[in-house]
Amino acid sequence: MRYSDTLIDHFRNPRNSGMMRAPDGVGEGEYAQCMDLARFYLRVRDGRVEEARFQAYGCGPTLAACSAGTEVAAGTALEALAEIEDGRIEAALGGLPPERRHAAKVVALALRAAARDAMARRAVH
Amino acid sequence: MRYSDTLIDHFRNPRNSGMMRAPDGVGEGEYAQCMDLARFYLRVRDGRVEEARFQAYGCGPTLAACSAGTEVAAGTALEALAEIEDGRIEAALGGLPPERRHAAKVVALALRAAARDAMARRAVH
Amino acid sequence: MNRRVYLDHNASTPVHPEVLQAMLPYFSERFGNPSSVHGFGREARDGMETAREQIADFLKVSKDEIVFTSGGTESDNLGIKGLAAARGSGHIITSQIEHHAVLRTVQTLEEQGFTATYLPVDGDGMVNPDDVKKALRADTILVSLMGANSEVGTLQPIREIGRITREAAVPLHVDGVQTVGKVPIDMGAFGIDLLSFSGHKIYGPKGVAGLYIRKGTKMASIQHGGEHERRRRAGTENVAGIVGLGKAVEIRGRDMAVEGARLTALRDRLWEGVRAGVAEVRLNGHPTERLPGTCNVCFHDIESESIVLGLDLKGIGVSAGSACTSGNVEPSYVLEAKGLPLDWAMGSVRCSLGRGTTAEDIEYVIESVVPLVAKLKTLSPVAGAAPAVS
Amino acid sequence: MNRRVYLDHNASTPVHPEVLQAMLPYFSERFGNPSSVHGFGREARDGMETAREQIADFLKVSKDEIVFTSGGTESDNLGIKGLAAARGSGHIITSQIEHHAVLRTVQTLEEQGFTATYLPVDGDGMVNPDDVKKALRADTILVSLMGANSEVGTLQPIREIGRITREAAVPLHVDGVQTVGKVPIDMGAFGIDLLSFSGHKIYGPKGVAGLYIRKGTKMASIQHGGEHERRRRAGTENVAGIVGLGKAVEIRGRDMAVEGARLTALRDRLWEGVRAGVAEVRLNGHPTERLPGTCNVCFHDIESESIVLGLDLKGIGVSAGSACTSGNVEPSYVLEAKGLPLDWAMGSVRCSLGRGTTAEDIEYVIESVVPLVAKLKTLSPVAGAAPAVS
Ligand SMILES: Cc1ncc(COP(=O)(O)O)c(C=O)c1O
Ligand SMILES: Cc1ncc(COP(=O)(O)O)c(C=O)c1O
Repeated sequence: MRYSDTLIDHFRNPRNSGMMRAPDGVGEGEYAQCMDLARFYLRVRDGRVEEARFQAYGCGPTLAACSAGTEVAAGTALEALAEIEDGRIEAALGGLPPERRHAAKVVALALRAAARDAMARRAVH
Repeated sequence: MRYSDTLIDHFRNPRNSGMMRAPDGVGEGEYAQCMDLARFYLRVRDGRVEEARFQAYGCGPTLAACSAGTEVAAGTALEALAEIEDGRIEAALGGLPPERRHAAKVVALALRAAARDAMARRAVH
Repeated sequence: MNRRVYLDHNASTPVHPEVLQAMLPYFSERFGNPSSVHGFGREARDGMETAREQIADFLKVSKDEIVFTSGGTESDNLGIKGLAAARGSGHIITSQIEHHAVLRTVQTLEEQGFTATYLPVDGDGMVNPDDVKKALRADTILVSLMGANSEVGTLQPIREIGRITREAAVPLHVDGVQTVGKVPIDMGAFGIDLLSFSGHKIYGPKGVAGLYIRKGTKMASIQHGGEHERRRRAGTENVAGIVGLGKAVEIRGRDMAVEGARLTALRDRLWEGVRAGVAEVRLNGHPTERLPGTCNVCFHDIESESIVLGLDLKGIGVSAGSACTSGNVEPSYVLEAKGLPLDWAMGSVRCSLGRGTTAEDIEYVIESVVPLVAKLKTLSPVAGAAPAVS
Repeated sequence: MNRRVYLDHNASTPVHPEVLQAMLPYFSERFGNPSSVHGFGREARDGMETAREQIADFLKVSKDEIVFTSGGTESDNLGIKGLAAARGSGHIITSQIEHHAVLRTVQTLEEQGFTATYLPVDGDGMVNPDDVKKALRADTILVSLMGANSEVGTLQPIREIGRITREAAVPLHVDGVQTVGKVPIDMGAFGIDLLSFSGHKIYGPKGVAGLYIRKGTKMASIQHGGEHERRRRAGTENVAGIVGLGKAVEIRGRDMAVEGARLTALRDRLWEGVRAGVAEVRLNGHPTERLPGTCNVCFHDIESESIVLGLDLKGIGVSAGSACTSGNVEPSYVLEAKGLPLDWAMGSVRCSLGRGTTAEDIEYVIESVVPLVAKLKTLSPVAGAAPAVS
């Protein structure tokens, strides 16, 4: 396994980790084969993500992908985030070795779920 | 394969090699598995071997054993030579590796045959 | 990252300088084929036979009972398949925590019509000799058990098991890849018929190993070709590797006892240090009947691979789960067999110490692992309370 | 005996100094287990993957098609048994002059229910491609033929044979242990699906080799354990050996052509010198389609082992018959297959030259062998006239 410097930096210094009080949206992604779990909390203003935070259980790349995911999410419109693809996360990490692609997958899954959750809550208001 | 200095010396400088004219006894020994063939010629005086010569086809140890065999035979009574055992030849070579014991065997066989031949010819006289 | 600490000696070890020194002439000087009858061949053969003697001396067995192979995996394959092929059919007893080299070999034999029993282990990773006794059948042809587990280090009660197999006249194969050269093995008293051992776990080179085959044990060969190793293993011998293996074993005979005591102390200090600094942590494997250098711990609610990466970034090499197979992150079957819950088993990290490990190394590892675990815990959505997902 | 001349390069070769240099860091510095995820493991894995690339570059194939093994014998066993196991049953075509690693493997498969045809060779030791065509059956699963014969050096017409097997869609295994790195092989044009090659025949270390497996070839593994080599060969890899093999192959790519021409000239001079000095002598193998360094000659009515010993005492290493198996003196099955009468076949001596061989070496060998043969002839009871035994 060889990881990019970007990935390593996210792993060493995770951005926006920890839970968030009274989030506008929460979503999880899971990768059962290795029990990886990513959870994102979103603060939304005017239909865009103002702030994202994460908690995660998993291997190093998954933790790094979560950190990168919060940066990708920030500023993104909910509608766009609800469609975000794995490749976007992988790119934000400076690439992933093939056996660790699930890291991007689980993060994109969780971000999409969080965005949809926020959209659903907004619809209720 | 590790050979004794004695064996190597016999191989390098074979004693009493070549055929003999009008011998008093001739005998052969053969080891079919590797096609070894030893032939001894004996010159006999008063029931004892006065001179032995050999010709041989075979691996190095067999040639060396023939050379040593001529020295063992010289001075030996025909009756004793007709009973000579492999071990005697092996000892005269300073030992043989287990996979090369046939060298002593084929020589002892040939010497016994030669001795018996000489005894038979003597009986005829 | 300047400091580097290698705590993965159960995966592989650096070649001992004396071993490399012994090997060097066999690459470009005494390079003959040991099957050749000329002087170049004799030189190679002599080196190989010296190695065979060094190993026979260490194990207190006869030279003729040692066969050289290409690795622990081949030794296990040869021991088990070679015996099975000589028998043709029958029942094999092994355990759930064997190395894949044994497990997958026995599974392959099952596909070919042999039958097998996989014995369970207790919470310390130990096989119960009574279970061996109960599993024996009239058609049992082999009991194959490891001397020490690579992952948690637990030593199996081979002496007791050997007494049972001997009484039942069933051959006993011991996978000693993690055992030989680390803890004493008394071949006579243990009743071992086949013993696998390997170079690269004991400061010898990779790609060379051996199998002890007790005289009179009927075996078929599994690699076909020339008549090497008394027809028990075809193929030109890895002469330099064999010379290295012999030397490595000889050195273990000299150093094993003193080093074992030193490693046991370091290993225990490591555990104490980690336990003092981390809240939810437990030690895997038997508390005392364990390899001197092996310290396998579980951290709750964090994933071992993230710890391995975090320590890697500090220059520390440890392994997550069973590292010898490949970089995959399945929960360890060894820990599962021990009955460890998944939320613990997923956070297991194996530290395996060796002759180069110092007391400072251990302190550095403790200083590194404690804050790393704390940080990973703060990221974890499963540790502690978290808001329910709507 | 100060002078030493090694003319047994087909049995084994000294490790090239550059190869040893490349290997050295992988014993005690980059010693990690290549399966380990940490830095120590990565360093080892990188070395191994560089080697895989060097070999793939040389053969002009893809990296993924190279599997590392412990020797030519294992490569042959894996190629043949691995393919056979994936098929389950069927017919195998090989030749009478294959190495034992192939012959005994095919024989073992015959015992398991596979069928086999052993093709004859002509007086030069060559298989007739037409014979391959005729031997093909609907259930033929494999054709296994050697690229070059170790004993007499004859090169097989692999290109023509490959055309036939490809047309019939039957996989072709080539035992290239004596071929790869000695003469050019065009993997594409030759239609080879499996290719065995080995380190110690081309100035690499002993105990390491490779098998090329064309993408898409269905293979079972024959050694069971971890998931190394993409599950095709279990067992911790011999990293230093693999690094050496890669370097050795790379060097062959650089040196092969020039050295081949030099060895061909030396080999031909040797034959001329021997022929000029000895009455009853003949050359074995194909006059031109032959390995550059191989010169196998038969002396009439004397036994090859006595020549080997005589030359050994002069510091010269040559081999009698097939030296790779063990120190036995059976008449060579290769020469028998070529149809050579026994009184000639028993006197065969193989000289195999290599990169260290000089023109002076060759003169020394000629000067040594000519009087030795003369002397042995005088001892021989079968040469010339001898009195009948009464
Ligand atoms: C107990 C045990 N058996 C067998 C093996 C296989 O050894 P190798 O990978 O060297 O072939 C290992 C290696 O980790 C092991 O620990
Ligand atoms: C043509 C051929 N195939 C296979 C082998 C077997 O190689 P090894 O003995 O290195 O396993 C040899 C070795 O002499 C050979 O010449």
